[in-house]
Amino acid sequence: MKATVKLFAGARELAGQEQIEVELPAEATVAQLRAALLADYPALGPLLPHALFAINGDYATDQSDIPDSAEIACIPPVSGG
Amino acid sequence: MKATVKLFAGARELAGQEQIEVELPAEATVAQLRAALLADYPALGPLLPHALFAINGDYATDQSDIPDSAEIACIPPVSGG
Amino acid sequence: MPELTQQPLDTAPLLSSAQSPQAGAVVLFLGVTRQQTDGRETIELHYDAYEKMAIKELTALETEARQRWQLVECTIVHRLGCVPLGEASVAIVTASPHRHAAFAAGEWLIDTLKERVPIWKKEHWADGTTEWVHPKGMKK
Amino acid sequence: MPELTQQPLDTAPLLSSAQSPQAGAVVLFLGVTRQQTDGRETIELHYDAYEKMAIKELTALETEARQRWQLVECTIVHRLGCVPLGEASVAIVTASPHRHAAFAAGEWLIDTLKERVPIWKKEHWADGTTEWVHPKGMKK
Repeated sequence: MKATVKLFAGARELAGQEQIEVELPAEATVAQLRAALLADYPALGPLLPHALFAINGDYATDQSDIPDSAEIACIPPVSGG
Repeated sequence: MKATVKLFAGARELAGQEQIEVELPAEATVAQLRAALLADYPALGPLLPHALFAINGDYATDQSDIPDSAEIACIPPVSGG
Repeated sequence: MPELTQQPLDTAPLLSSAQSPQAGAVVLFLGVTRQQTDGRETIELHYDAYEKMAIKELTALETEARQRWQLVECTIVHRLGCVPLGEASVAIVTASPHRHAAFAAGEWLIDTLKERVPIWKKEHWADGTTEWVHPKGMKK
Repeated sequence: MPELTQQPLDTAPLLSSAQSPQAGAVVLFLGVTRQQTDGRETIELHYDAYEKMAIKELTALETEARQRWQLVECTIVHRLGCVPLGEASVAIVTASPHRHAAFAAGEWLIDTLKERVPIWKKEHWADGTTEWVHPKGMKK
């Protein structure tokens, strides 16, 4: 499946885009997503190991499955407040 | 010496006056002041054991001496805030 | 500099003087007249003070807080006279480069004010009675 | 209910809605743009958010704070976009019958917001460079 990943802050700056697309196997996990992003977008390399992912607005773990047409977001370490 | 003692809050209410006078020996301490007030103003009985005294605007202990013409205040337990 | 006032407390100037480029954090505490106390109903509170000494003690509190924590602002304002339900009797503003100091100093200031500063409140209960509040076990 | 806004934060309505006869204590925390950070000089900060999720996480924080402490009010407002020196990026107001809860909840809310809520700041340094802030060691 093709997954669209929203980017924010430093990740958006590194990629030069607000969102990116990546091809994933069916029933992929977040760990597989992270690996695919690292392969396809090496510019994200400095941030990806520290980033979390959110699926449909909730934090996911590396073991979380990615449902079809989920809203996926890459969440680099936050700094609000 | 004759000492004038300012009263506040419940002490003022119990005595019915904003300040009271009491006769003290020369070089009296706060402990002597407390005893003299208890004898001359029995209405203050419920509060005096819990009250502190201030001399010239600073908290005193029972051992503190009372200088001539000091400003003396009876400070019942405080409840600001 | 602390202040005693008969007027309703105005927090806007307190906050704007605390918000400076040196302050990463500003904490404002307001003590508010509460309706229920241990199951009894309050209509309003009246505050009285030994004003000259209260200012002296409040100034000492501000000085001590600035010694204990790194503060760029520290101000206490206490209202005297009648304070109706839901209105503030005391405002304490603290500002610090890092936030923990502003929280810790604010809480220490109100805790210590309640132990040391010669200000008293009189409860006006809903049943028509009044009562000066003199907590037992006052610390020296 | 939390709020994200591009406008300067207005504390007056936050404070007045928190001051009720049920609240003995109101605590307002403001996070302010500081000029000096580790010896470097900031000109201004810019905040960005994953807005939909930020609102969800801020709402969860308010709910969790109300479960942990007895609060009669609990509101978080975060500013986005440019926040100049000395202006507030975040306002958190907590109100409780007794003061310790309002202080503890306020401090927990800002600490936890900084760990969990998808909002980011970009430093605009005095030397003309900019830098998104991504603290290492982020907790899950």
